[in-house]
Amino acid sequence: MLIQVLFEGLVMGTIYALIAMGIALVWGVTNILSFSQGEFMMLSMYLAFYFNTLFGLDPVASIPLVMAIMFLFGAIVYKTLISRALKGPKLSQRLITFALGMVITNGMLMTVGGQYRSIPNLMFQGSIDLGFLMVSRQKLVPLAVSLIVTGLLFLFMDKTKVGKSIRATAQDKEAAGLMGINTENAYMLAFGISTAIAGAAGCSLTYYYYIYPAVGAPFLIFGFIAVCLGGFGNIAGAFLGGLIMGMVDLFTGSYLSTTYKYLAVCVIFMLTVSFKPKGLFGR
Amino acid sequence: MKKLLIWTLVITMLLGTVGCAGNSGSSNGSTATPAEATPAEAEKPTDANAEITPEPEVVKIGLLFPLTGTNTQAATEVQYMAKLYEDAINGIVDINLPFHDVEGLPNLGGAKIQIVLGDAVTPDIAMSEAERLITEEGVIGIVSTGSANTKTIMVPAEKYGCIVLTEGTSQSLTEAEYTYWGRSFPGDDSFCRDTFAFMDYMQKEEGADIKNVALVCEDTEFGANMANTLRQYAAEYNFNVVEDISYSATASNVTSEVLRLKKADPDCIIMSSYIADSLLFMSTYKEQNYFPKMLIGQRGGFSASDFITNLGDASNYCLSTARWNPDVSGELGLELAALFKEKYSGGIDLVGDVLTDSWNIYMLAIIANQAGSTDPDAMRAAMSEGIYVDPAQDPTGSLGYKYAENGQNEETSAIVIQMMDKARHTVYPAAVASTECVYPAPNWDAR
Amino acid sequence: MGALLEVRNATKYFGGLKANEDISFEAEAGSIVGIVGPNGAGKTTLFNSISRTHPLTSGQIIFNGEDVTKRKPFEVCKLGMGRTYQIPQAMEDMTTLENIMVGALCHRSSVKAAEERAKEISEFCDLSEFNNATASSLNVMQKKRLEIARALAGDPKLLLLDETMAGLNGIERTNAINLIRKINANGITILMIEHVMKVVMSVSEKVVVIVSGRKLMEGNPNEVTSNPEVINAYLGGGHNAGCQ
Amino acid sequence: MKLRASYNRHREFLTTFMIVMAVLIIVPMFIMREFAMNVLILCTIWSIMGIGWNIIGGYAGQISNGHALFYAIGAYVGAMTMKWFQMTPWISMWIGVLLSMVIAFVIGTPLLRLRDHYFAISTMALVECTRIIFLNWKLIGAATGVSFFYKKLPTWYSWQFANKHPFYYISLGFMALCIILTKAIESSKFGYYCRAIKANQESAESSGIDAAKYKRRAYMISAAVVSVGGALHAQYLQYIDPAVLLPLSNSMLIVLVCVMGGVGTVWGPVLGAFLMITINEYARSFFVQFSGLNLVIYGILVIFIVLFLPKGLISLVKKDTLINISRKLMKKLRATS
Repeated sequence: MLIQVLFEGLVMGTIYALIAMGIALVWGVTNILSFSQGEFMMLSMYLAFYFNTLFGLDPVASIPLVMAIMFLFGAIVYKTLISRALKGPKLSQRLITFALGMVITNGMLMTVGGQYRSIPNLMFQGSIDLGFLMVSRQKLVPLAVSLIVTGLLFLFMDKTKVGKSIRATAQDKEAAGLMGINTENAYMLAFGISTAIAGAAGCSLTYYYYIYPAVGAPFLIFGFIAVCLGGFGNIAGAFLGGLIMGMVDLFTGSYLSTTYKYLAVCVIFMLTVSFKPKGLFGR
Repeated sequence: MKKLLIWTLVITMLLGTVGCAGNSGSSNGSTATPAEATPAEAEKPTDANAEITPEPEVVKIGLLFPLTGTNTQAATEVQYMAKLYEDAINGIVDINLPFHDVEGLPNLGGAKIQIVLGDAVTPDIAMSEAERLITEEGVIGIVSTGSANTKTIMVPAEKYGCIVLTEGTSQSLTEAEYTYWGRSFPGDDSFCRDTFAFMDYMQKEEGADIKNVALVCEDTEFGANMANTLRQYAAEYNFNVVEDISYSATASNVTSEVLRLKKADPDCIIMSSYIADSLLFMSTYKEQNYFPKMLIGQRGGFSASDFITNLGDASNYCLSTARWNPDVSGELGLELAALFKEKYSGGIDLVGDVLTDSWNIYMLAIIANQAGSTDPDAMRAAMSEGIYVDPAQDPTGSLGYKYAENGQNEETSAIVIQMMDKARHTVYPAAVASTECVYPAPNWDAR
Repeated sequence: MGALLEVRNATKYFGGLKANEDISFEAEAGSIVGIVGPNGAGKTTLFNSISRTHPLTSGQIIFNGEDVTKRKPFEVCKLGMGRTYQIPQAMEDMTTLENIMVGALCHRSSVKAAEERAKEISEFCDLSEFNNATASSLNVMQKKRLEIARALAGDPKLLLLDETMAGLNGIERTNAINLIRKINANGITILMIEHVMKVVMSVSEKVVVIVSGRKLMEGNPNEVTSNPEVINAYLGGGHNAGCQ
Repeated sequence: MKLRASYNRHREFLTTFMIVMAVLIIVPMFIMREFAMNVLILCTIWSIMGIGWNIIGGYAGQISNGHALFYAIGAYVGAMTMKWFQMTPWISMWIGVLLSMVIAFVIGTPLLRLRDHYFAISTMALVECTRIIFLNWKLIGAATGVSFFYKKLPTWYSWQFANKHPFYYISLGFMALCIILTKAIESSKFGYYCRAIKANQESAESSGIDAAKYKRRAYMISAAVVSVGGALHAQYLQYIDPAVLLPLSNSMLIVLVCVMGGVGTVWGPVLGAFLMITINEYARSFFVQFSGLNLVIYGILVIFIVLFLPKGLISLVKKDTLINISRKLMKKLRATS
């Protein structure tokens, strides 16, 4: 059972991490706490669902497409709302994302209704029984996607010029501006990328979770906690934070109490920040 | 500033004492129960109507369901059903339901039915909406669901006098001594009793060996109450509870819950879950390639239409307690279900909870009609006497409607259904059963 | 008069990096002491250690005969040590007057009295025309004066001025110098960082030269300017010992 | 003499206060629609919560996303004391206030060290913890919640009236007190210090402000006020359970009413609450058949306010408008007499 729990913890961890990284990116670059991340994920879950029902695309196959769409969507959202809000006080930046989330959720509720949906004919199904470990293909997908996306994100941030410019902007907007980096674009890119990540998260989540307009909310808070646990706007931190949460979640759930598993997550988080106010890996 | 704080305290204290004093002296009148106090009020549309025209043109019935938030599907389906009923009463569709042959409600001068919606996403909003429905819309009664919501809905309902029929199953409702509250179908208590009675029956008649049960209940109002009642009856019917899990309904995963169950390996798992989490549980069982010999859901997710539409054949062998199933009330039930699916719901099957929830609309109409007035007290009196519904015209197949002092209809009982090839079949009690219960359920790989 | 401020072997490490090492000097009550040194010599670090913005690695700060090494910033402020920042730290969305009032409230509990005092101070630092303007609307020079005003409003015994002159033109600079003289005339001891030598020389009785985290020397302006090491250090530091 | 002086100092506030209160007292006397009264009551309750949050979030600039915690504490203390000892809210409310102040003190000490987003998220996490604990705490009714619906008790004692007006005036009274409290804080040393901390913590500390202490104090006061709001709401609902009191949306709504009105202002939260709640309630009743539309509208409204009125609705109201109005009225009266 221990190995099973470890494995499942890893899976959940990577899923949390995937959501967390999106938040971390926006936070790190634009210093906005994005409450709409969960709703972006929900949107992309619906996208994946409709691609499947209309064109028979498997969620995995539709990931690039969905990511592209979500990137555009994110960029538009940034241009129309966020960039304006950035001029205002910090609080209104946070609230605008919250309100946006509200609009998206209920907009979906109005248009597609509150029915619970799932994708019937998935490409990867069933489980592989290794005796000591039961590996479910449906969970391997999020795991794989998360790892790949993380890898790509790191490469992008470290190797490419754009990524560097984003990081520079995150470090010090003024300086970056003086160095001739178009910080506005960097911000927009960062936001777009984070929504794209939400897209990937959404697609892979359809593999084991159900689709309904309010699906984003429960994942959001875990995303936040993971980011904070990891440390300020630090993507690697967010990833590790996510992993830790997944482990805590599964271990308390399986060995101590299912009732208090999220309590444990929150408590551990709060203890961490009260001793390390900038999170585990915070600068 | 400290000073000011102190002053604030002092002033409020004074206010308080004055308030109490003033009350104890003068306003014995106002200390009367809200119910009594209400007639004195100027604005009470129901009364107003009653005075002007004793038989209103149209009788409004309030429908308080969650229209936003996470559980909106049931509300949507109930609305479809309500439409069907309206048409039936107003003679647009021809199906053998009460009043289908007459225009509107005979004893109320042929008054038509009109449904007024309210959003009951959380108890506080539910209360606000109930206020609106009663005082603004002047509904003669409210149909609601969910125990937590009903508790706040009852506050204005008791205050202004307005009948509330709800399928919130919680014990706490029957214990609350409401005047205007009624429940036409079983509550937690009888659902839980029948669950174990059924398992007992399976043991005795079918020779099923069920000893160890596991309780899996979500951790809000619904689940917590079920858990308490289930434990109590488990002891009574001496089954031993090997695992007692309470989990969060908005969980991001239920893997650890399932792993625990797998470890405990009970003969029967009894689940009280909402739709999202019940689906999540099912898929997780499948992942872990684990399925108990018997799995009984306590309505909730298991009696929602989404359950089968999402799981398809994966839903086979799942049992659930229920209030109604198309096959229990013979021809009429099936006819109604068919009509609903074809004309009203756009292909969604008619499930027990939707029928019963919406049947309360019909009940209110029948009650008002029998009482011959929309006055809440008259209606309540009629409810206590017992409401007559021609069995031939009653799709719910209830034995009768006689509401006890605590509001519970005494002449109703629960059934147990089993899901097989995308349909629900009644398996208990034997009297109404349409098929045998398949036991034990095969594991996933053996299907 | 004895020493108002006494710094004993102040040493500050940031991780492995030695910002200050074993710096000791005294500031006589009522005097003006200048701290000079090339950029990155650790002047501001020393200031932060004195005003307790960050703790010392080792060494002692004796203020007004009391060891304040372990005190918190707001405590030393209450004891009568006011400071300004190299990059002005105004309370942007409050008005100028309110900024000064915050300082004044340090020793007054009544807002009204604080307001009176603040008015005087802003008069004294000729900021009164901006009293009702938000701090964010002031220019750098005005902000620097605002900082001095806020520090003064707390009736300090000792005033720490961090690069008050940097980026000021001739006239502004003379105004500033006059202001400093005026303040000192009210018996307030002043400890100022500058690397514009001329200013320091013109006002201060004692100059402490810090080069790469160590005290190179201290003495009166003439001694300092005539000291070859100092000049060398400045030139070495790529700076012009004379005045920009 | 002294009074006169202080009157002059706060002339604008006092006139505004008088006028607003006069309106809020007189107008409802002619409102006979219970639903309208219901909305008004919710407005007053939420303004109290907004005011409470405003003290820590608006003045001291520590953006807490977890004030539902104190709302819940206030509500639960009210509910439990009523259920166990049938204690009158007039008294139990103050127990709630004390309790939340104590709790605010305890959790404030570690949490207030955190800066902006960290503080926000840890307060959110805190609420989540409380929710889970309350859901499973048998003593206080766990998930079943607490319903306390007593017909027997005298109405002025139990606050369970046959009609809405008395309750409205009670909560209006508390709202008035909270407004005065805010004003007092704003124009006190404490208020200045809070704003200084919000504006620039470092320089605040270097000008003699014990930031930690003042932040904690602000947190405690705001907790107290919010718990008053909670107590009122509980008494109004007469049923509470963790699912009602402690979802994220409640914490956000508390922030929302305040920000919509205008943070760091005396009247902001009140204005915000009255507007947002009214719109929300009526939007719901109008668009109820398209489930969700009301919230979409609400959300869009918020976005617009945030974008085009970053200082909140209060920035639409000019300084001493009401004074001028009152002056005009006075003139008219003189003219007529």
